[in-house]
Amino acid sequence: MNWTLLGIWIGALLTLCIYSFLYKDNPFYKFAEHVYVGISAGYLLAQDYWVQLRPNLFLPLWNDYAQGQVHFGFIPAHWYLFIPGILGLLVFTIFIPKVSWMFRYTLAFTVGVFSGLAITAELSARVLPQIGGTLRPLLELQNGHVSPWETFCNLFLVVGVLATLIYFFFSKEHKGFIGAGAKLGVWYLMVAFGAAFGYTVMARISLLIGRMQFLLGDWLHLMR
Amino acid sequence: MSFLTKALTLDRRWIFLAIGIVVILFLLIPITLPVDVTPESQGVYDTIEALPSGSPILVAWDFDPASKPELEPMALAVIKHCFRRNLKVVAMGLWITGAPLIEQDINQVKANGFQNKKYGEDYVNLGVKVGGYVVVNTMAQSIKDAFPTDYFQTPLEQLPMMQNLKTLRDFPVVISFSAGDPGIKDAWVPFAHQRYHCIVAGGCTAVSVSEFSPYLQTRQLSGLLGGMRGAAEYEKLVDAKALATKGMNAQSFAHLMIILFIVFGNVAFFLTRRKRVQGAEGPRVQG
Amino acid sequence: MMKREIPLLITFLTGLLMVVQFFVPHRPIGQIGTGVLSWYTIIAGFTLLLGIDSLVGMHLKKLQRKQSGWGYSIMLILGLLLALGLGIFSEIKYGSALAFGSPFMYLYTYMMVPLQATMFSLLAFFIASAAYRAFRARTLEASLLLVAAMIVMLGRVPLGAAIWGKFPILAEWIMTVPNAAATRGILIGVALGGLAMSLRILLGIERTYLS
Amino acid sequence: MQNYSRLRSGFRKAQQLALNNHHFKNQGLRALLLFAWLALLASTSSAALAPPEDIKAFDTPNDAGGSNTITWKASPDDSLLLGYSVKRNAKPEGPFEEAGVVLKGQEEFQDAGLTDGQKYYYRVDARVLGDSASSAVAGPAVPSAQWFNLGRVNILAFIMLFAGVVLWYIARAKKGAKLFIRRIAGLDAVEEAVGRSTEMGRPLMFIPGLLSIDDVTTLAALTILGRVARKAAEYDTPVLVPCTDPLVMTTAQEIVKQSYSEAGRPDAYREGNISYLTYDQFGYAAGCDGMMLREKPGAVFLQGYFYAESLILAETGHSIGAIQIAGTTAVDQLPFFVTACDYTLIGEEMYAASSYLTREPIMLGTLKGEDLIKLLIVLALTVGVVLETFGKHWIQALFQ
Repeated sequence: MNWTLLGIWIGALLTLCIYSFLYKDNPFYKFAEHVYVGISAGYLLAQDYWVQLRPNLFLPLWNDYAQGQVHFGFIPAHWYLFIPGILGLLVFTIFIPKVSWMFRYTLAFTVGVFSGLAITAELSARVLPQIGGTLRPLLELQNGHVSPWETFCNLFLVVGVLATLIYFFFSKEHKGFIGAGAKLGVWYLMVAFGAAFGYTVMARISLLIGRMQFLLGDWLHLMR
Repeated sequence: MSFLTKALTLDRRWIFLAIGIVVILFLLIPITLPVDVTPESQGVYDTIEALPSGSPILVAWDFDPASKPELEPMALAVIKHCFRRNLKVVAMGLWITGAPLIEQDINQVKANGFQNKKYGEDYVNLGVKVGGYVVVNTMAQSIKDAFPTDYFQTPLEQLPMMQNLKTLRDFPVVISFSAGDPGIKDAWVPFAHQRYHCIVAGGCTAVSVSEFSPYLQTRQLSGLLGGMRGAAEYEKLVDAKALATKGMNAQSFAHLMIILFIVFGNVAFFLTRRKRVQGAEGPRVQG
Repeated sequence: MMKREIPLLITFLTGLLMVVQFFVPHRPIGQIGTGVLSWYTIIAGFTLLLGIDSLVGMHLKKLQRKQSGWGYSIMLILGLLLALGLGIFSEIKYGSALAFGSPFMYLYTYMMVPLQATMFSLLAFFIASAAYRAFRARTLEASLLLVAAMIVMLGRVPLGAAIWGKFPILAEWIMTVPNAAATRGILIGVALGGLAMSLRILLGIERTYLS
Repeated sequence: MQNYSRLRSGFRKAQQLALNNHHFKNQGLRALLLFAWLALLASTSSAALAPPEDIKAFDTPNDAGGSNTITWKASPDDSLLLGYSVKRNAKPEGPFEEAGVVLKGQEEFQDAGLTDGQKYYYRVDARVLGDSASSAVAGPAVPSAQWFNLGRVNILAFIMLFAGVVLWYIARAKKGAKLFIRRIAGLDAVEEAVGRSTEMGRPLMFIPGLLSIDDVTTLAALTILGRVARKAAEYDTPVLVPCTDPLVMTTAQEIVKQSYSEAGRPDAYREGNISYLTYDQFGYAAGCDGMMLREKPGAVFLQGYFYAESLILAETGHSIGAIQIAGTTAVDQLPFFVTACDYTLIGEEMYAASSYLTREPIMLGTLKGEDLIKLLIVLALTVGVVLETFGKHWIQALFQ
């Protein structure tokens, strides 16, 4: 049996089922959608074991016991892995109404860790570099002369950052000076969104071309 | 309702249909639009051209199916060029999800006029090894340490071609088709080129051209194919118009189609404006 | 107390520790951050089972009640079992589910990849329909959106350069000046908002997640 | 040395010609130029090469130990080099072994994996093909670990300032000071959206994004979900919440359950409406799309952190005629929400929305604090840019 050929046929039929959705909802799409959700959930669960749980939790602990790396005869060298292990198991308390609140300990731990990390990360990776990058001399010198164009661009950039920031003021009504700044900010936002949209179009079309090359080439052999 | 009023609320499925037809049509119909070869693409060609016949060349497939439309045509055209110049191709990859692509691509080139190329004598497929630059470093000590066997589990000693190819330093040129990291930026340029002095060239997706082009200026890359367009240029250089040339057509015309739709929508909008009650719908940013 | 105050205390203490470790490079404090991140992958690994329980439970209920579309629920559960089964089979036969040539990788190559790529490629159609609908010069704001998008689109293809040689340059300028300016403004705002949100959470002011 | 600088200009030209040889269709000429370049390369390697100067070796500041930093001034022949090789030994007289290699043009190297408290000496070699020039020996440098990262003092100061301002406003709010917050239009639409769905007899759909509870955006989204669910409970309209993350799902279940009891209708809560689909990005999009087409929600809330699937969801939502209220901090996806949805909460607005909806004075106080910091940033930017123009870098230094 030619497994590759079978695979290409499966892939092609699933591709067509998904595309049928563009016309309207139909049994083919429903079929592909449910198969996709099911397979991906199962696939990721199996992968989860191989990529996360096994190498990060089970394998280190197993090796500790297998190689006798234990303190006091039973505490493994990687004893601290029991903490996330127990926190992980606590999530299953939601199935037992009486102790379901224990689930919150896992939640609180996770939320605490990542909120704490976010505080320093937002500052060091976003606020400071973005401000530092905007602080540039307005006058751009080229061969000892002021370049009017470069200077204009710098000014245009700085004004844009300020106007966008003013748009995000919440404690003042958008009237008067703040209103004008916010309005300018909206214009900058619109240009930015339009540009980013236009920039992405080509990359999205090449995705479709890729699928069509699969259907017309690998499957139907119409392209050569 | 007039035609124009209808056009304003056009069923979006007509747009879907138009885009689909344009893409399929230009993938199937071979038409040739003029393609100008940029110096960056020419650089890749010249690098390969400069190698004497019979030299070894390392080609890395550093991408997965998501970037296939842009990077696979490059790989096909470059392999064709290598085969034509009788270079000894050693194929490999750093992305596990791209592993099956290597074999597929080489076989496809072989089937189109290079049936005489023998596995183990003219080319070898080492398969994929995960680990990024560490793999490149290991290969510099010994290829066998990084790849004890080839893709088909054959030990390297049993492949005649690999007898003289023991380390990365035995390859004057490395070509990488790189969708991101690991790839040209973090593995091949800093290690294969900087440390072990191989000449490095390759290709990347259109979105990341600006990220890679500084390496061209510093000559750490001797050439770069950018996206489907770069691949189309290479197909022109090796005079084998294929996937990328067609893909490039499809891409340009689909792009044009979208622009025309937008223009059409606006024309219809302005021509019917007087008839409609002014209402503000569409994008809104409140403030 | 056990249900509310202790979780809030855990959040506060772990959060504070994360902030402190950012400033203290010395062992062992400086290494806590990376260690805890790998702990999270372990916790997340367990929670995936909760998800599977919810998914399977919902579709089994549909089957029991013979709700409309129960046939598709069978497909979903079969798909899930197939993927899991092949994962276990590949593990026994090949030593790892992710080994080359294993049935699990076959499932990945010929089912997951085409499904993912096809869903992703729907964007080619949707980006066209969204552009057609939204890019109309209705208001000044909408016109700015339209003009910027058109210029950048024309600047990206050879066709645009053929119409007017300056399109690529203009597109590049829009990307590097106004686009960069607005993006910076948004990013600073997002960061400040995230900062305040994190602070509210650590201080226990924002506690919706513990309801 | 003189020999060298004279060669340099000629070398560059030849290199340019030889490598950009696409200008020459003539193969013979190309070969000739390539040969000339190689000949030059060979001749340059035999001439005296200038080594890097001013070598300094010291303990890497603000680290966990085990590392030294070596800096130097680039060799005058930098443009001709392949790079620099940094060599290390425990004694100044050698023998030196290679600690690492860096590209030309660089003037710093961090040598990691050392033993704290031990002395190390360093030398930097400029390298060309087949030749190298060694610098003087620098050192000793003794690696050690630090208890406080001095390079991050400004971040600590910023956190203190931010926390101080926010706490001050919270205190004011607690005392009952009136705090004004402007309208956020996307939020006013929440009520409208819930109302319209109810009239049409259709459910609501809330998509909480692709990230887990580890992202604050998701937490903001869940807070918004709490308010939406509260409204929905009052109107007796079901809320469907498909999730891609199990932890988000469980948390969302608790939040919605709580909202229903607050509205006095705990009996109307259906746990099955808040379900897990799959962790796979596009599998999730496929499932959400299917759910939209079959359940036909009257309003769709896309709140959270999104990736490429944003437009797949928003366009499908639009096609079923739902009112769509989006909100995300993902800058890349904002253009798609703005074009395809009725209302979009842009970046910070989404965080603001989560506190605005509660209407609690303390929450509004934190918003005020944020605004004051923003005002300070606007001032710093304005003054800073002017100072930079006049060559003063005081403010720039604060943000390094």
